[in-house]
Amino acid sequence: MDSLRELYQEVILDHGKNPRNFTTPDNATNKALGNNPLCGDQLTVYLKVDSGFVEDVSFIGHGCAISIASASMMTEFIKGKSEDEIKQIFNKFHEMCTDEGIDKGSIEELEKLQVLSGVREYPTRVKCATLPWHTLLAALAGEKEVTTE
Amino acid sequence: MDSLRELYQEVILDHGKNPRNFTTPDNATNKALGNNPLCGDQLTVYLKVDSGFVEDVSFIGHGCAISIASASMMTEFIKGKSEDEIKQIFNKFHEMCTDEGIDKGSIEELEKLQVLSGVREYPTRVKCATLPWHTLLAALAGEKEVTTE
Amino acid sequence: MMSLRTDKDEKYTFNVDNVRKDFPIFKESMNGQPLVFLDTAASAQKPNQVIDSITEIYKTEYANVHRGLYKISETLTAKYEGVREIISDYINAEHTSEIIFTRNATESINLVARSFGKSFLKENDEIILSELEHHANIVPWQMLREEIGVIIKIAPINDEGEFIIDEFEKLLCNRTKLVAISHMSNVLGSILPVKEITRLSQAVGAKVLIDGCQAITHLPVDVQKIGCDFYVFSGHKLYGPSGVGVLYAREELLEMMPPFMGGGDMISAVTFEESTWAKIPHKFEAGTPAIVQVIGLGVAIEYLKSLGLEDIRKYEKTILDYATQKLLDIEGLRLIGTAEDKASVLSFTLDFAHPHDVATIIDGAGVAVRAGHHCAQPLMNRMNVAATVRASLGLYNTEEDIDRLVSSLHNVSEIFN
Amino acid sequence: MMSLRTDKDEKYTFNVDNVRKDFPIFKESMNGQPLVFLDTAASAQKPNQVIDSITEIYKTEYANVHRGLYKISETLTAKYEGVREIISDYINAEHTSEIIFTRNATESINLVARSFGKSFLKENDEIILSELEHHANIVPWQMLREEIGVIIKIAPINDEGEFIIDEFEKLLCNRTKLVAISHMSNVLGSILPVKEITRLSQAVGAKVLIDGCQAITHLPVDVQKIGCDFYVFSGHKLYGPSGVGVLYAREELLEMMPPFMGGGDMISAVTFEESTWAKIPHKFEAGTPAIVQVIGLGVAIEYLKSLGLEDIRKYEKTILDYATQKLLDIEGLRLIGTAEDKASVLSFTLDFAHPHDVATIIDGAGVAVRAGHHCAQPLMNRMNVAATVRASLGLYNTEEDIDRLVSSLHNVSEIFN
Ligand SMILES: Cc1ncc(COP(=O)(O)O)c(C=O)c1O
Ligand SMILES: Cc1ncc(COP(=O)(O)O)c(C=O)c1O
Repeated sequence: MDSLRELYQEVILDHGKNPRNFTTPDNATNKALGNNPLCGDQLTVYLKVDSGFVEDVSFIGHGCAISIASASMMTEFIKGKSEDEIKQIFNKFHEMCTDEGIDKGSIEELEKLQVLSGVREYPTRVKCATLPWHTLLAALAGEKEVTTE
Repeated sequence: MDSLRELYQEVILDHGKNPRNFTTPDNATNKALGNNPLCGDQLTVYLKVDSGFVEDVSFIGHGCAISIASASMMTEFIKGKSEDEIKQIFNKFHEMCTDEGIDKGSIEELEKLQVLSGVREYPTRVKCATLPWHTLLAALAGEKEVTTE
Repeated sequence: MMSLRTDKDEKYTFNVDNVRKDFPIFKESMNGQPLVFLDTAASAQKPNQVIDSITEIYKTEYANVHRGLYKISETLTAKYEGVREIISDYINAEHTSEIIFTRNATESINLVARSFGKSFLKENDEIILSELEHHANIVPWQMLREEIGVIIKIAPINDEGEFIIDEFEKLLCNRTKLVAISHMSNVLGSILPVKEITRLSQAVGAKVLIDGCQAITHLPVDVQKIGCDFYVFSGHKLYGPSGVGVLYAREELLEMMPPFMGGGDMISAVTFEESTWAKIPHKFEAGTPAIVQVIGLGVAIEYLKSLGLEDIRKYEKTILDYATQKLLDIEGLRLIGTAEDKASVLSFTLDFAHPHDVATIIDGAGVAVRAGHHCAQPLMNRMNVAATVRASLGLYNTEEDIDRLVSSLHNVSEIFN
Repeated sequence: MMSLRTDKDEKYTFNVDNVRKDFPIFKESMNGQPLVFLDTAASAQKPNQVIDSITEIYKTEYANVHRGLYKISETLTAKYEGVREIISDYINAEHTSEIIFTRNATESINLVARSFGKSFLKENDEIILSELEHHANIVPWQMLREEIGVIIKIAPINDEGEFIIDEFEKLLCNRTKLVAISHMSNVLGSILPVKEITRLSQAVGAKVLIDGCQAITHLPVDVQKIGCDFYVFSGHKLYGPSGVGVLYAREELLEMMPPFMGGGDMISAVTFEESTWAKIPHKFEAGTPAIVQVIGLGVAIEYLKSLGLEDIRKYEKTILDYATQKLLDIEGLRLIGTAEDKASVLSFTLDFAHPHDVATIIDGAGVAVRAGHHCAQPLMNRMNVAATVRASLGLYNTEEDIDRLVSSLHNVSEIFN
């Protein structure tokens, strides 16, 4: 149960149950749909991008606690950041979720996103945590849809 | 080696090497081609049938010692017999080749064809012994070709 | 654990404790807990009888089959071909040549779609499927539609997950050329009235394919009684090895159908100009078959027969009933699939946790279930869920397994509530 | 028995006595004699390493792969997918997604004929085969010809059984769309110049499929060096389990090709209106795969690597040379297939006995060979024989096996002369 408690921390359960920025805006400049056909999770990420900065971000969709919480925390974290910064964060986040040997110091900048590092112990759940981020990157790149398998 | 000696008796080797009635006649009324795709054996049986009696019979083709010997002995045995007699002989012959529990007395009428009973111990070789007979029956029935598998 | 007590005058010898000893996997643990395996609908565990037969063949009897003129090849060929008899006996086929070996049920259906469908159906002919089909019984027909323009119609189910025979009847017409329907749903457990479906379909001249993947494990199957033209299933769900499936088809159809794949063993003669096909069943088995797996499947069936098929069914029913009752006691649990006639599968959702999260959490307690769409996305849409948790039963499951499932679901509730 | 001695400065550790201990079948007898197995070209025997891995999985680790959200399913999925790496490493593919699992080589070729051939070839496009092809590499193309009207041309071989590259070159033209050729003949042992064939074919814009069924067991295979577009083989000839084959295809082609069969695992999303395909390699693997057999094949390859591939080749060559010499000493024996570049297969006829009779008689002495057309009837016609006896070698064969073969052939001569 220990690694489960680690996975399902309070913060995650909270974001899973009460996702922030869970809304369809009407002034989005970019949007993308993310699918995880393994479990049927589907998220749409909406962005308002202005001169390379994400001014606003929100999402809707359905999925497991991990993917919803990850999406919710992502929206809080990236708002106001530049595209370049976001790509760097994506890489760090991805590394945190998949790299067992990662050094704690190197992901400090992810701040409270670190609570999601528990997925490392659950290879099949990594996709749940990263789906919103893949969708975000697709939206930034102007793609309409992304599927993770 | 005992059952092999039983299979490859002198008579069989002799007929295998020097098949009787191994010729293409020009007055055949019936003929059929028999194939055994398992080993590539091919025989053509020619008949001269007159009012229900096989007046003449011959064959050509290539095959293993067993199938050639069986064909050769068959031609000697059936010459002059009626179609009905031949069908009965076929049944007996088939029984002799396949039925382990067969009673020796019941195949006495096959006379020297009995030397072929050794194939019983070699399930994959039964087809070799019966191929000429299947071809004969096909020829009698007016069929052109028969394949045993 | 338990063994089932019944009226004394009924001969009932099924003893699950003994049965479990035949399945070595139950000595294993998962995540530090004794394994509770509730995923038989995906693939069943294997008894020692099957495993040992595989080992034995590879160690002492192995050779390629067909065309071998030496002892071990002849012996193994006889065993391989003998399984056609075991299977035709098990499903009561009329001829052993009606049993074709494939990799899995999916290949069996694709074989029918391509060989029968492509040759005997044409544009605007209609195929009827049901709302609860597995992707294996949907996608091959869509590929056929893509190729030759057939029309696919969908027979509906009700909210309980029952096939609605009246609605089905309305879809039938003289354009209906094929009806392809599950015998039992892999998600809902519903058992479909396949005999009635077959009768109605054949009355309008349609052929009938039954996907027996789930049914074969839990129900008596008599293809002649059903009257169907095709019946398919996979060996691995029937306690047999992975890598082997079965297609039953009526002889008369197999004779008409062109081969599916070309190669060795399925030909009679080959020249570069032309090839001629072997007789059935070999016409449909190209190349070296799954020799050892076929024989292992035969052993699995013999094993089931030795336990007594009727007794297995009765026992499984008691566990299904027990599980149904225990699950319904859990607050916030919704059972998906409540057909009157059902077997061995329990799909559900919890209103406080996503199926994916449920599976992960109870895996931590050693309980193996499946979560997701179970290769039946259209059915998920019909039932208005994105995913379910599915606990599916085999003959080795016990009331204790169900208790462990239930208590692990309480863990989920603890974490989420 | 023997172990091979070489120059001291060469690291050479292959010891056939030890290797034979890994193969339990050699403890068996056939017809009262220790088994001499000379039919590896039909199917190879299996080492304990492979057999034990199969047993182990069924006993302690079995579950369906993909989509399982519990530990044992995740672990087995990782093992299953890991075999793609083992194989892509073994044949030096560029990407693991270029490795598709099938039932056997026959299915691999049918997959290419149907998915690639049907989609990218059209009427009057030309396919070139060689005179020495196995039926598996003839019939699928004839079926394609039947369906879409391609033209099949045949590249000749000479009397030794060697591919005549000059004659082949004359057949190539801008209508040539596919060249499908064996890497090594299953009847003659000839090794074909596949790299040169590929280069010439691709120069006129044709794609190249290499049937590596025999080559994979005896030669180093480097698909990138060959440069071919498709490479196929069967696991059971590579000391792996029955029921699994491989298709290698270049990623770019796999991306373009439509799926072969439809069903679970090969889709991304399904509705009744439309389905979308999974990414490669899964797009080509419909339904529950031959899970345990795939993993067993991985173990077989690891086993071969542990023995040292170069050492195996060298050892096999010494036995081939020994056998060739001993057979040629037999009066009335005609060796069919005397290519300069050949491996591990000896086909022959005796002028005093039919191959079928030979096989039966030497079976009585415990010697397993094959007799017949070896699924290569057109080649039989070319070599002007109805059938041959074929002794084919594996890494476990010894000089003693050859001596036993030779002495059993003397039995034949005794009976017939
Ligand atoms: C050269 C060649 N190609 C294809 C095959 C067919 O292999 P499989 O029967 O395993 O599909 C074989 C073996 O029989 C072969 O030797
Ligand atoms: C009802 C049903 N049909 C078809 C299949 C496909 O079986 P397989 O994957 O063994 O081909 C399954 C199992 O997954 C099933 O449950």
